[in-house]
Amino acid sequence: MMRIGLLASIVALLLGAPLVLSGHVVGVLTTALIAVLFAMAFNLLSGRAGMLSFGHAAYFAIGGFAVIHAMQAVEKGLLWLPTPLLPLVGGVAGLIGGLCAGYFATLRSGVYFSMVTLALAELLHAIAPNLGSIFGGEVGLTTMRMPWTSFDYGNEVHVYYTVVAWVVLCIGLLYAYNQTLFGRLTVGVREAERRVSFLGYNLHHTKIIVFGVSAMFSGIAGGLLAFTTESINYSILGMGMSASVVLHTFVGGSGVFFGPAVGAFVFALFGSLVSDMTKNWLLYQGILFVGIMMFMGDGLAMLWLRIVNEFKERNWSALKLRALLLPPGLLVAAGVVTLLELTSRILDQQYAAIVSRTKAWPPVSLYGFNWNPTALATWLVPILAIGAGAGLVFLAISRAGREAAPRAALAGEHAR
Amino acid sequence: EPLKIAVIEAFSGPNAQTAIPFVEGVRYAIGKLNKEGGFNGEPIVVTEYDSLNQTAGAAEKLKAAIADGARIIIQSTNSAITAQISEDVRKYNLRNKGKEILFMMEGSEAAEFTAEKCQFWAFKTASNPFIRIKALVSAMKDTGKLGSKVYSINQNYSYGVDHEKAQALYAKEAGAQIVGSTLHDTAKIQDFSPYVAQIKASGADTILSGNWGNDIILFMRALGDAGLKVNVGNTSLDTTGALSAMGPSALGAVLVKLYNLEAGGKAGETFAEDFKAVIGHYPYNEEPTTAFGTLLLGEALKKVSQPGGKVDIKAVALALENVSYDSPAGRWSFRKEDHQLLLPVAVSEVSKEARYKVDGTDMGFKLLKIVSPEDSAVPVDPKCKMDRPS
Amino acid sequence: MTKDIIQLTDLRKRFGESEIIRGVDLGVKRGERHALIGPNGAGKSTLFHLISGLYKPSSGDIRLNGDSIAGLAPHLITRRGLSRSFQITTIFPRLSVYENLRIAAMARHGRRYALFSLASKATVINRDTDELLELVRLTQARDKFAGDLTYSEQRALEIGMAIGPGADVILLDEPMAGMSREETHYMLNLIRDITQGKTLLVVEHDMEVVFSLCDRISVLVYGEVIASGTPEEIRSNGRVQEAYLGEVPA
Amino acid sequence: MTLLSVTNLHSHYGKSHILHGMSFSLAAGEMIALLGRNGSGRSTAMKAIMGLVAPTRGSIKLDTKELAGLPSYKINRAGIAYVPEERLAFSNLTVEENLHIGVAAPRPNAKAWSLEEMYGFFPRLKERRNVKAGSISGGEQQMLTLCRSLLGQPSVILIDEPTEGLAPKIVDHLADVMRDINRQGVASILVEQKMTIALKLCSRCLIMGHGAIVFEGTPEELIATPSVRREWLEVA
Amino acid sequence: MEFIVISALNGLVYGLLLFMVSAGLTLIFGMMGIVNFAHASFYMLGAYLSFTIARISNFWLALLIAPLIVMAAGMFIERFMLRRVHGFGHSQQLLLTFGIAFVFEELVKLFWGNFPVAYRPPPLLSGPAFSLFGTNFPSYRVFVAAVAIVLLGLLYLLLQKTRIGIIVRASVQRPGMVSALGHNVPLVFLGVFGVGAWMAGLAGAVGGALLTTSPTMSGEMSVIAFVVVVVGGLGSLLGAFIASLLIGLLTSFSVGFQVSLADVAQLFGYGEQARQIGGLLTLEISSMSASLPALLMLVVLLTRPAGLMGDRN
Ligand SMILES: Nc1ncnc2c1ncn2[C@@H]1O[C@H](COP(=O)(O)OP(=O)(O)OP(=O)(O)O)[C@@H](O)[C@H]1O
Ligand SMILES: Nc1ncnc2c1ncn2[C@@H]1O[C@H](COP(=O)(O)OP(=O)(O)OP(=O)(O)O)[C@@H](O)[C@H]1O
Ligand SMILES: [Mg+2]
Ligand SMILES: [Mg+2]
Repeated sequence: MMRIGLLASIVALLLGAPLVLSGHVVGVLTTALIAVLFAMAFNLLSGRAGMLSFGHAAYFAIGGFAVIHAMQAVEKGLLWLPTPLLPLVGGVAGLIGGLCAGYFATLRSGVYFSMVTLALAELLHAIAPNLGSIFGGEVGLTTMRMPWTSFDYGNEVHVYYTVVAWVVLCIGLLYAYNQTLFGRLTVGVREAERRVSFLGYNLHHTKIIVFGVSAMFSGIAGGLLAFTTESINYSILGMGMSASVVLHTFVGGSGVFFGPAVGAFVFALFGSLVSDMTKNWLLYQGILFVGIMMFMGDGLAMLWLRIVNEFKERNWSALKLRALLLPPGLLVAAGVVTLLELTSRILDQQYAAIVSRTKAWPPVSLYGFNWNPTALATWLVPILAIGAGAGLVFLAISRAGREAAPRAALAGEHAR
Repeated sequence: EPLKIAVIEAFSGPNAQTAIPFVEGVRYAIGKLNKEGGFNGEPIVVTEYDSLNQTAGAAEKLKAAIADGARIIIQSTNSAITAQISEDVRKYNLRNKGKEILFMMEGSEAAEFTAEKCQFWAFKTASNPFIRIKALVSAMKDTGKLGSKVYSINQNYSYGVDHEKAQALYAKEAGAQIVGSTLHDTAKIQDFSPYVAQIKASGADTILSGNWGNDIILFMRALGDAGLKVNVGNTSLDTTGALSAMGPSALGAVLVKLYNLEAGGKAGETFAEDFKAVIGHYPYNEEPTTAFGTLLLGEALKKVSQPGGKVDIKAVALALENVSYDSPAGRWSFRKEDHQLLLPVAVSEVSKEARYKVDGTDMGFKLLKIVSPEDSAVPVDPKCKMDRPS
Repeated sequence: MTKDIIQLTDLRKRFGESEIIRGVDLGVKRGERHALIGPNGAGKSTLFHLISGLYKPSSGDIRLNGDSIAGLAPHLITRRGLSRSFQITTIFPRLSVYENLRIAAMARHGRRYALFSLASKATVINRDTDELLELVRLTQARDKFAGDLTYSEQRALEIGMAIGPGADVILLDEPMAGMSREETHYMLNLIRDITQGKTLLVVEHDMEVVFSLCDRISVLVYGEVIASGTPEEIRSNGRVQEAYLGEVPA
Repeated sequence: MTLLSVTNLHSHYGKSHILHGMSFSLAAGEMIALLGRNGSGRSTAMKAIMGLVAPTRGSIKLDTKELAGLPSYKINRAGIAYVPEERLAFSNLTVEENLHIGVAAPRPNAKAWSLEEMYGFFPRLKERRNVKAGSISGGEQQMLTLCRSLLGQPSVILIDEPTEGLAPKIVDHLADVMRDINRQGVASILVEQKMTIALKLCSRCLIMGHGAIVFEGTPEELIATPSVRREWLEVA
Repeated sequence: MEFIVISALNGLVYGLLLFMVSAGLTLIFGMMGIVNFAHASFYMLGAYLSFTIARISNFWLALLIAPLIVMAAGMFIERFMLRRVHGFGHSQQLLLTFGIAFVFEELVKLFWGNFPVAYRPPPLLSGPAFSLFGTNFPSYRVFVAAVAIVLLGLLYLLLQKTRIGIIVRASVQRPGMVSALGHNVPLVFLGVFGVGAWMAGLAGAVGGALLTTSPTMSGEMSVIAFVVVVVGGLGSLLGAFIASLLIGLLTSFSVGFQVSLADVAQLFGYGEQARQIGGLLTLEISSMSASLPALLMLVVLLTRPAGLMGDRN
């Protein structure tokens, strides 16, 4: 019940957002929502079916290109399709692409599967520039959204609502998928492939279908992106896109239905906001990812569920520990950021130029303070902050650790 | 109403280093324009946005910029992003008549922008493969650096393909013969020695290449390692770090560029020193491209500026078609038909005798020749069909 | 017609150099409970793998209901009415016991690509699943993760998964391994119940179980069937005693 | 002379408390049986001794050396070997490689076991020695893991359900091998379902119930007390 | 002839360098089961560190020290990062290394700048070793080949003459059991990971001067090293060796094949039509040479999934 309330309020927030937010923020939200859908589609394959794809950008891109071509056709009057339905074309293309690629990729499992997906995506990426008529070459393909009824689609907000509708619909469908019999079987594929085929299921066909469905929703996501930006370029096929969906999914947590959505949303916002603050944002994004993988390996959503659970169970000691860990954790983070920012300013070419010209190390400004790079305190303060924070974290954990029950060393090591 | 200009550039990601010199050129130029009185009596406001080196990111930042009130967009690196912004600007202007924005493409070399993608609201202050190779080949011929057997090696995408076409065209015009040509994957080749072996086997005495980034560095090194003595003509030998990474194997190679610091005698020196005083280093990379490009924009702004007036972008654009800026090396101006920049092109040679040494090496770019705007210009592409506002 | 439901003829399997199954001829009659016994490494599990499609035979034929199934993919064999359990438990550890069995029950109804039917609405399947749960006595553990069950519970689940698809012929590989006496007892009754009216082929080392459960026994030694017969015949067979049973337990 | 003594051992799996203060001792060269129902915690006791499940409380002493809390490899090096009920053969290694992993330097004044002796116990292993352990039969794996542990030259060996899945004839043979090993001076703790074997081999029987020792005595005493058997070993 | 000999030599040297990078990867991959996405980052780190050390002292010292620092970094990562997530399984480790690779790249950009640095062979090795058909063959290339071969020998000894190999492989599957057999599993893991990182560091120290030292070098090397490992067969050093040479030669020779599908069609008399269709049909093999490894990997995965020398399937 609480969950439904939460979902309803999220949807309400999404619907209400354009009323209060500026056009630009609405644009950011739009891209974040697309990332959300892509991550959710990806997680159907990687989280539910246990098949980690390293080339999912391919299906995202296929969807995008298909939609652009469809839009061009609509623009030229070769095709009749109401504008808001255009992303559907991406879904169809993604499905077809996914079924074809899936046929080969799912012949293998585990790391081998990942490598096949990687190789397929790399090849497509390498070939794309040579197929100018399909992929548009370096400058890509562009088109324009046509008006539809009272929506002229020149307005950010119209696009936004279309995207919200699609994303909500697709997530609903993904949720429904998990509730179907086939959805249950999908998880079985992850857990014990061999058993699945000995129960009488055609494992290969089953996997192809899962792959296809995942690619279909990825294609819709790609289509939505093309729909929003009205253009597409083959660089979208690169490793970067495939990598980012992996990051999003696992930051959020692949074990929880909404996990990937959380991850994608958080990282998309992080990218938009932090990139305006520091050019080192990619570094922070990487560190954040590593930190999450290390300290909350099953993702942000799982952490959230755990906290909620602790509240329900009135497990105050666990909550206290979390609360105790927060300030020193922030201290460490602040120290690290300060250190990296200072270093990056000093290693900057412009700064180096000033140094070589004036033969002096001028102070650098950070958080509105001037930090003198030759002063010991400048470096000592962040280092002390990191040290103190880490010490406190360690103290809190070892305190708590003594009370907690130990883990079984042989757990999960049963004969395979 | 102050004029707001947005610089959308890849401040992070793999292209960041390429982007910085462009941005510095803009900063320098705007600083200069503001010192000369700004626009409409107010200083021009410049905001920088990180495109995240993605087309989608750039599109988003463009929206942010427009929301923040920017009326002129400047962008340089990554043709894919240029294409994205150009198209977005076109559509925005279609949908928002009277609130138009102007797009300055101050670095993208791809020829499409003045061909099938040309539009009234975008101006390109960059050359293209045809302009560059035309100038390069003519200068190499004049200085005796063009042999009779040319090998052309380029990256396998539209830009590289254009280069290959241009090389074939102008080498033939100059009476040389193309003895071989290769297109290879972009930024993926680790070891170029097989290509060098291939070139050696072809018997070429001159190599023309539009490669940039690691592809030219690795290529030059493989060439040096093999001890192959041939003439080399290229467009990107001056990327930050390239000369030092290539080392002595770069000596003698010919670079074609929009500007060279040794050009223009006194005026050139003044510009170099002035730039250094403001930004901190000499503009030996792409800084002049955006500096002059933006100053050319400044000429148009001066034309329409009137204290207290409104920002009228259409007027600015129309003015831009008719103004010119005199750089130390010669006159910069736009061609009305396709908004392609007409400019003098500088051809130089990697040499230890260069006045300005680069990358902490003892090498630099010694000016060989300035090819005049008239001689470097190539015809308007028939694919350019520009919709002009009535 | 009392023709054999499983019929192996001159079945052979080699791994590289060594031939593990060396010309097995074996018939299992419809409706009987048939045990396969033999020393460790004799090839019993290998024979199961061959019949169930995990391995392809090197030569020879396997017939199920008269049709050759040699070399067919496992899922096709299951669909023809033969399913099996594994010596090493193969369940879905991070799914609940109920979900485990439901996947098995889905197979019985041929709902293999049921992309459009909600699991909660599949009443027939859910009823069958509940029946299965009861049958293997895991109703208590319905919502536990299968991986969290005790070993014997996991074995029971394993058997549940084997009977789930509703096949007529059931192959069980050492169902009693690791069970205490009373669990063995329980399991024995369980197996008896679930194979009522079906055909059972079982590998088991617990002779008490074998003798009390089975109608017929075949003895496999180093890839060859050395004897086949009723429990009494086997018990008193000198070659079997020498090769497998050792001195007859008192 | 007591070789191994376990006092008041407690252990948990996560939140569930499995061992509730178990105490017993093992004399040098002795062979004892640890009996009990399924789930009574016998395997857990073995793992706790071996350091594979952390003992939450209590002490485990080998001679005078305290083992509780040490990592397993130190416990093994102190002289305790473990043959798990799950067998845990290294399936991607060959049989011989599996055995090699177990090999340790001989202990002073103790019998040194060699690879050849192992092959002597189980000729079948020798035949299969270049085959991946993952593809050998279940029974063969059982032989393999026993030999693998023995090659570590232990003074105490913990064997968990060794006869599970073995052919009757091999069971007899295995019993002989275990007796042989014991005679050579290796003290053993045997967890076994097959009462006949346990009673035949061991000089003392311990029965576990609710995570503690509930009965201790010779096989004869156990046979003589049906009430204990009924309460702790069989369903009434 | 000339082209063949020179290309073969170049291909071999490049292949040997690939082997140095992928040996560590296959070692960690095959033995510890960790798909180490950060491996190429170790390679990059080795190059940058030795560049810096060579600048303040000399090349030879750099060659010695830089790989050791990388090894220390690798051990730190294993001990304090990978081990933490060990319990969550291999995919967690994979993801973690994925993130670490990301961070490494950004850190390198932060400290050394986002452009190639001037890391070049020392003067002693700058000249040509010999000259063939008028083309110089640089002595540095000979040196790279020699280092790779010595490394191969060392590795062979380590794995054949010690139990390390089997202990690690067993530990991956059942660390608890291996520990119960008296082996200090964490220490062994630490050591193996350290050695793997050291090899990548060495490859970087050597290869950085042969190719370029730039922030993109890890990304470029990463994919190709995975190709080597997969084509060779997971965990098989011999396989990695063969695959490296194969890929080295393949990329080297493919440059000479300016053949496209249209040319093939020509043989059947359909050349013109094919050229008219264009697209893929006119794509020359030589212009795809960098993508051939990915294609090779795909073919191997689909036809011989265990790779050339792998022992599964
Ligand atoms: N894939 C394989 N490769 C090589 N040898 C194999 C393979 N599979 C099985 N074997 C060998 O075949 C023989 C028979 O094995 P199988 O598992 O069938 O025995 P089993 O009769 O089931 O024995 P147990 O009763 O001990 O389980 C064994 O010696 C085993 O080593
Ligand atoms: N990894 C585990 N996690 C949680 N509980 C466990 C785990 N392993 C065993 N248990 C529980 O601990 C209790 C004792 O198990 P243990 O394996 O020690 O019993 P056992 O006497 O050896 O029985 P068996 O005859 O099944 O081997 C059982 O109730 C079991 O459910
Ligand atoms: Mg068996
Ligand atoms: Mg047990």
